[in-house]
Amino acid sequence: MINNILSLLIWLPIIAGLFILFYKKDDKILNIFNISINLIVFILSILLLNNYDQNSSNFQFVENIDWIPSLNIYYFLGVDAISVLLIFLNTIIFLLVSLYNSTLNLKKRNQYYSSFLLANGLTIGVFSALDAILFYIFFEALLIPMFLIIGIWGGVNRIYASIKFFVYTFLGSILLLIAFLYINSSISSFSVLSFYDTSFSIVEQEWLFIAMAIAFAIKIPMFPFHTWLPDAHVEAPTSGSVVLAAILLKVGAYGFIRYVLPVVPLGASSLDIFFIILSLIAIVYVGLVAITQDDMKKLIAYSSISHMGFVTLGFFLIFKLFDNTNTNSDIVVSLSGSMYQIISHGFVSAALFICVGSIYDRYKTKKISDLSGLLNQMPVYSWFFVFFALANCGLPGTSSFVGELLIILASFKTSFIYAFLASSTLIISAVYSLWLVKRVIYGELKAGLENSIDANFLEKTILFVLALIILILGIYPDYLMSYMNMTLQNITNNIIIKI
Amino acid sequence: MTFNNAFLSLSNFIPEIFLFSMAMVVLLIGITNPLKKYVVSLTIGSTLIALFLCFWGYTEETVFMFNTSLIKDNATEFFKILCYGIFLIQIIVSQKYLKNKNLISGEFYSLLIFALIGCLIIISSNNLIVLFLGIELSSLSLYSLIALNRTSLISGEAAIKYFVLSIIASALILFGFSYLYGITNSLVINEISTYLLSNEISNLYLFSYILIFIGVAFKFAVAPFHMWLPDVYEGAPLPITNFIASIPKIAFFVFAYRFLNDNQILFEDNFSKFILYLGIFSIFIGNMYALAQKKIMRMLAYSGVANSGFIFLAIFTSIDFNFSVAAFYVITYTITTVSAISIITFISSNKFDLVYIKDFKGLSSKSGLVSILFMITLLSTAGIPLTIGFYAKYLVLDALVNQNMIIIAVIVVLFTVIGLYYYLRVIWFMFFETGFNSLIKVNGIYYLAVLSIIPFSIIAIFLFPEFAFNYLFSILA
Amino acid sequence: MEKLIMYIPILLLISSVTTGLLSKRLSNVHAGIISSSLVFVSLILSLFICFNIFSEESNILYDDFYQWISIDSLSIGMGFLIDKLSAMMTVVVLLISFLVHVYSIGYMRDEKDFKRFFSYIGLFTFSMILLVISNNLIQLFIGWEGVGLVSYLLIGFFYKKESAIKANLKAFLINRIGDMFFIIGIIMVFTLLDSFDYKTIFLNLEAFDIDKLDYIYGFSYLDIACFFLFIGAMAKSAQIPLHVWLPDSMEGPTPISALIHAATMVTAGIFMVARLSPIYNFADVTTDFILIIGALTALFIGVIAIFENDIKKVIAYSTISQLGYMVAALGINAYTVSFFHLYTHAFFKALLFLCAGSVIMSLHHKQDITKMGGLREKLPITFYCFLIGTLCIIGFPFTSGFFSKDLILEVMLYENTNISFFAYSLLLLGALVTTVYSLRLIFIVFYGNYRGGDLNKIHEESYVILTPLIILSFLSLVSGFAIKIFVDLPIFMFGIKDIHYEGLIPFITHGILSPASVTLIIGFLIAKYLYLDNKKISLLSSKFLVMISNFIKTKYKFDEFFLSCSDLMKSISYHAATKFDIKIIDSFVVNGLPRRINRLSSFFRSISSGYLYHYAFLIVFSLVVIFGIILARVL
Amino acid sequence: MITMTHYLVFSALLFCISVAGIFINRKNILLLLMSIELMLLSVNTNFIIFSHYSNDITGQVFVFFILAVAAAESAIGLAIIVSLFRARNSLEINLINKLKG
Repeated sequence: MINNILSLLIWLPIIAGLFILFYKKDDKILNIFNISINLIVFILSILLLNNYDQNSSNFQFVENIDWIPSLNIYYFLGVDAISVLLIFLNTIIFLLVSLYNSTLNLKKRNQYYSSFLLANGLTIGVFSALDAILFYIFFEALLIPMFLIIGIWGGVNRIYASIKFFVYTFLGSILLLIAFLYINSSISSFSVLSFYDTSFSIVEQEWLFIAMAIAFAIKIPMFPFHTWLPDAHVEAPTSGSVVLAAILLKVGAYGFIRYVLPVVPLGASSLDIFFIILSLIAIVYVGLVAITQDDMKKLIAYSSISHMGFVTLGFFLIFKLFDNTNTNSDIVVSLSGSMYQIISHGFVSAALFICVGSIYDRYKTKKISDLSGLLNQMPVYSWFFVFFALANCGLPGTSSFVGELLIILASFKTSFIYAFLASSTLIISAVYSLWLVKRVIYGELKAGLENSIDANFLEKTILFVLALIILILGIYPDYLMSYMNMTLQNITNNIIIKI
Repeated sequence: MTFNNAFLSLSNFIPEIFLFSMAMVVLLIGITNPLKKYVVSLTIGSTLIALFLCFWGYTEETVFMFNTSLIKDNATEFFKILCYGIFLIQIIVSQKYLKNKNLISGEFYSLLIFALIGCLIIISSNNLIVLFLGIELSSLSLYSLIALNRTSLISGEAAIKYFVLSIIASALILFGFSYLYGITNSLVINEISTYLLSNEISNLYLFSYILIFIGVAFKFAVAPFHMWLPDVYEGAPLPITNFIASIPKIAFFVFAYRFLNDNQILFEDNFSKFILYLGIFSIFIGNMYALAQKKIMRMLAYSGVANSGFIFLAIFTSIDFNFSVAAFYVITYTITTVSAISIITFISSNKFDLVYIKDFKGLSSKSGLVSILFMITLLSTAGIPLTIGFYAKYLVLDALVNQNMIIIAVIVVLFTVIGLYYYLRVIWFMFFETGFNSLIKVNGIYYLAVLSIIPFSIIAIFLFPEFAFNYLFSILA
Repeated sequence: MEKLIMYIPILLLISSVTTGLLSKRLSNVHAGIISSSLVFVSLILSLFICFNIFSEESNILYDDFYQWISIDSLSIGMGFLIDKLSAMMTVVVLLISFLVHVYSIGYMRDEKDFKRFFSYIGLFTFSMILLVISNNLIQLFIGWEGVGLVSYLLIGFFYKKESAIKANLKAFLINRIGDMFFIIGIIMVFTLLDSFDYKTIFLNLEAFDIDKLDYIYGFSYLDIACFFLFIGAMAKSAQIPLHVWLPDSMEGPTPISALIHAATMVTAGIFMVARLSPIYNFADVTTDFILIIGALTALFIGVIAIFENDIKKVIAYSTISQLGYMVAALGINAYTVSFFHLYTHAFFKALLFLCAGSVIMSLHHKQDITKMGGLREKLPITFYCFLIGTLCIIGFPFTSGFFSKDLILEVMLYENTNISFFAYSLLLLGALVTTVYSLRLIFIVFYGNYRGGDLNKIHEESYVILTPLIILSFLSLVSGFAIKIFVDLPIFMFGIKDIHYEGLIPFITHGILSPASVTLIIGFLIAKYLYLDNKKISLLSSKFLVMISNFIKTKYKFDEFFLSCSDLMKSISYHAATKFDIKIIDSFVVNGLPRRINRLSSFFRSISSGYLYHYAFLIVFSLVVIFGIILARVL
Repeated sequence: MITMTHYLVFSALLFCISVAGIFINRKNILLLLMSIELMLLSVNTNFIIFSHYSNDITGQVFVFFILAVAAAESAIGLAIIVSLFRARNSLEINLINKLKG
């Protein structure tokens, strides 16, 4: 069972999701079923986390089954530390989301749950696929449940947002497919491992890099490709936004570290300056844009973009780092920073979206200008909100600080300007997060916001768990760091042997 | 000897002969009032029997019948069986619709069977005369089927348009035939192909092939020879549309296969480029027109144009593959279209005709199953993973990339993104909007079961495609 | 011993968490007692450690609690480094914190968020201790931000007051500006001496060949690093121009002003520089800069206090100017001296604030000194404590302030470079100003007659409040005599900076005869003349001086400057969001392309006529075209 | 001397004329049928020429089939036209554009 735990992780939720479509009678049973499935998946992922041997650098729990040998496509699964951690993030977020969902009153509850279960399984598939086409298939298929979630249960402009989301990401990913096909046409294999052994000419690598990077840059999203995210977030239902921010953006980042950097390092290194600049723009400019948003979800969406800017910055600094100091230690630092940022942002943004969502459930508004002084009405929520806002602006002791510190450190080693711009996030993020807090949480309670109940037990638990994780990750980061270390070393070696 | 040959041929030709006679029977009992109500069941039954006979008479080795005017091998049998299956689904699903439009009559079904036989003959013909007869048999019966709904204006119009244009097409094909005949002094297709082994390609040969394939392009509705398609889709009764969309496509694919398989012309640059650019142009036109359509059938028609473009690309890629890519694409496209049109037929087999895309509003709240089936079908047409449509597009792209035509691959892919948009539009009307027309009733477990055959097979084949690829590869090798 | 150190932060954390999370279960008094006693225990521990440190020479406790991050080359630990500096700082912090805890039990008793308050100050003390005992820069930064966070929370303690939540946002953001540079400075130090750990840093620094430093625009790398670090300190220790947050921070409860905004947190900057003094020794340009900033702050912010009417704000401004003194001392590398002033100032400034608090309380939260007066009889104990505080701050002989401030001036004079002389003169004027505003305060508040209405309702507060005052006044009086310790206080791992000092008696005599006492007398006369006897000086009403005083009353327009900065930021953000992000990227490109494609497609649709002969013609036409092309190719 | 090429050109011209007849004629549908017939006849001439020059009879067999089919075609064509006329009492081609776009 432990040998094909990955298949179990992928297919259990998917099958459960399809099964749940045919049952629509009793909500309570639906809740219990949904939560228990997610719980089982979560427990499985804990098993994965424990049984993974962090001292070996190669892929583990490998399953390699003939699927379409005539097209060299194999059902090839396997995980290294980053996949394991992302799968863990995924399962825990989906568990919390399923808990949160059971508090809502929904139309078409069974379809809602089934889309989430499908998304859960498919995401795990994305993180554990080692065959490019398999990855691509999961990557694409993941769009469908999200599309339905946003489109069916979304807000007023849901159709616009969902179509934009679907078509935009599809546009990106289809170039990815071409890139994969091209690689396959020269090495006649789709396995990631053989991707790592390829050696293309620099021009080829540049083109491949562009094709793949656009796909993932749209997914993350990076600066010029980011406009779908705020719309999607604003229109999506709360749980949808949570999944979108906590998981789907990570898929893009994962794509970078798994399929772009080690496969076409030369192309990446010759074009990295653009991506560094874009990341810095994302950090500074998008952060600035976030400040005056009046819609809380939009604000958090923009802040997510600027945080993901840190991730991409960490990814693309590595080549300059390598040029400066021909050691791979700095590269590992930078990559660890990015990975840590990915994971931490997963929790922080999820928590913030849950807070906003619960405010929305109570007051039916996400507009900052309609809210004020919630602290008087619902203290528990408000304190959690304040905490997560502080976490969002990278307060030391919370998880977000670690990643930012490491990435600023790495960026300083490449150039002072990068470090300066990157660290300006300390100010900008503080401005948008705390100004939000000032306007929404503090102050006198606005008239008409009375008679709303504070967090119920379930919501308290969810928020508390998230807060706890964020604190632990902030106070004792070394666990994850050492967990990822071997893998990142390995990836770094894969990169630098080619440049 | 001759007798022997004739006997063998007849024995191998039993299914068609049976079907033919049954068509007559259907026609007869159609006019006799008491038996009229058995028409449908008789048609279904006879098709089933023919299908069974086809299985029964299945043989591995290639057989030439009626001294090489007909051929029977794995490919023909496979495609015939496919045609039978599709035909069955269509007539089963269309009953209610026809009853409502009171089109159920002996001549309707017999004509339908004749059209089918025409296509079967095209599939199995190895001689230009027989081929021509097959084409004409199917098209003649289709003209009259389209016009059969005398009350409606548009079906007459559709009929006349289809009539005139497809005769031009047949004439072009015939013209090509005549030149081929002139060059090779033979009406046997594989002789025509083997002619090139001894002599090199003359311009006349090239021209005749281009004439023939313009005809084929017309039958596939590849732009710029596509204009008849949307009108026919809109004008004809849905079951007929369903037929026209599917079975002739298969037949003409086999036609193309016969003419191009191990034929040097495919390596002639002018010819292959002709196919390629026709395909790209068709993808462009199809998607661009489909984007602005308001009526579901026209949209499907134009998406069909785009897909035919893909089919031509697939045929083009057969230069260094064999035809399995093209065959896979054709099959995929055909069954998805059949599924789509069948679902539309099923939905609009009530008082209310489902004409506009916006009529799909809130279908999901009315019947989740139907809407999910339709979604699967559309996604397959768009080529999203989890459906075989993905493999179809994937194989074409793969072939293009392997021939280092990356730019073309990218262009094509970008058009598929446009395509995705108008499929999503239907999906959003089904799932995201509310307020479904109350006249429409979607029920009948029997119909739903039939309808769900194709979508489920779409998913199933996606999950386990290997055997399908291998099989096609083997039969078309 | 090491074990004991670990307990201090743990205890503080426990006090914070219990009062914070168990707020439903606990009653106010219990919560107060629990947390105060916990702080008290840790105070005892710290005293024990302190004595242990001072008992034998050059005894340094150094260890890691645990490894925070270790990525092969990079490794950061959470740990402690206790030398004399941090030991004494710990004692000071815990002592003041304890007293403030006790005071708060009385002061905050009828606040509904009493326990939240105690959990905050618990957390504050925790992070302050984290900062002080830290053995590496990252932990320092964590504590640094931690105290900033708590000050943010506490300034906004009365979260319904618009002014309070404005002030706390302002405080946090300005501190963030500092922190941004601070973190860059830390990273610069790291990249040069590749470690965050003090020990390693200083060892590498010794090993480092200073001539090999690379220069950027004539500033050495270390100069720039120290400069960035110091900007962090400027924000934290409220130096010009980043001082603007401190006066507003008086929106918080008064005990907080005593603990955070006078005694401990604001001195974190000083402590940091003292801690990193080995590096600062190499940064000559930056130290000059520090000196100037300190001196300017000491004088010009002091001047504002003269025109201020809010009792707490007056003390706040005086705090800033006193910090200016310390910073100035840092500017001439006299770290121990400045630390001495830090230590004395902690006591008497806390004392002043707490006294002010008790005054405010007995006047039912009135803070405007123009509404006070003649409280001497009604609040005798408070008055005497306040008097002692004032004497200390104006540096009256034999009080603690006298020792520390005179020592600073002495050292400044002794340095004799041009800059140090300039600074000296500024500081001297600053001493004068200090005298004036401090005496003004005491004259206006406690002398004259009451201007606030009925005097009889006013009475002393309970002893919970008064005892800390008494203790503090005692400490403020005597703490100065510890001068010897500070004068030969060794900076970690480095020798003692030789300071011109020949023992207590000569120092005192010399101090009394120094210009400082002259300024004292002049200041006293001016204050008496203006505020006690309320005489008008015609000179002061001359146009020029009025203009100057009006300018001073505007607080040199620093607030306006920062306000306009924030407005600029907002407008940039607004325009970026609406004009660029929505208009250009989204509408024009992302949605614009599909829109155009859609238009094209409907155009195509409109041109297809549906006539049979058009169809036929199109077929024939394309036939011709195809044949034409192919003919052209073959022929 | 008339060679095979002349005949071929002739039939090609015939074909072109008939095609032109289809899209130049904008009045009456019946004319369409005639030009269609002409089209098929041009093909027939082709076949006859080829079979004559390469004295091989099969081509002429083909011609008979084509003639038969052409007859059937025109029959069905007329039938459609009749039903069309029933529906809208005119054979104007200009009116046949309900289906477009």
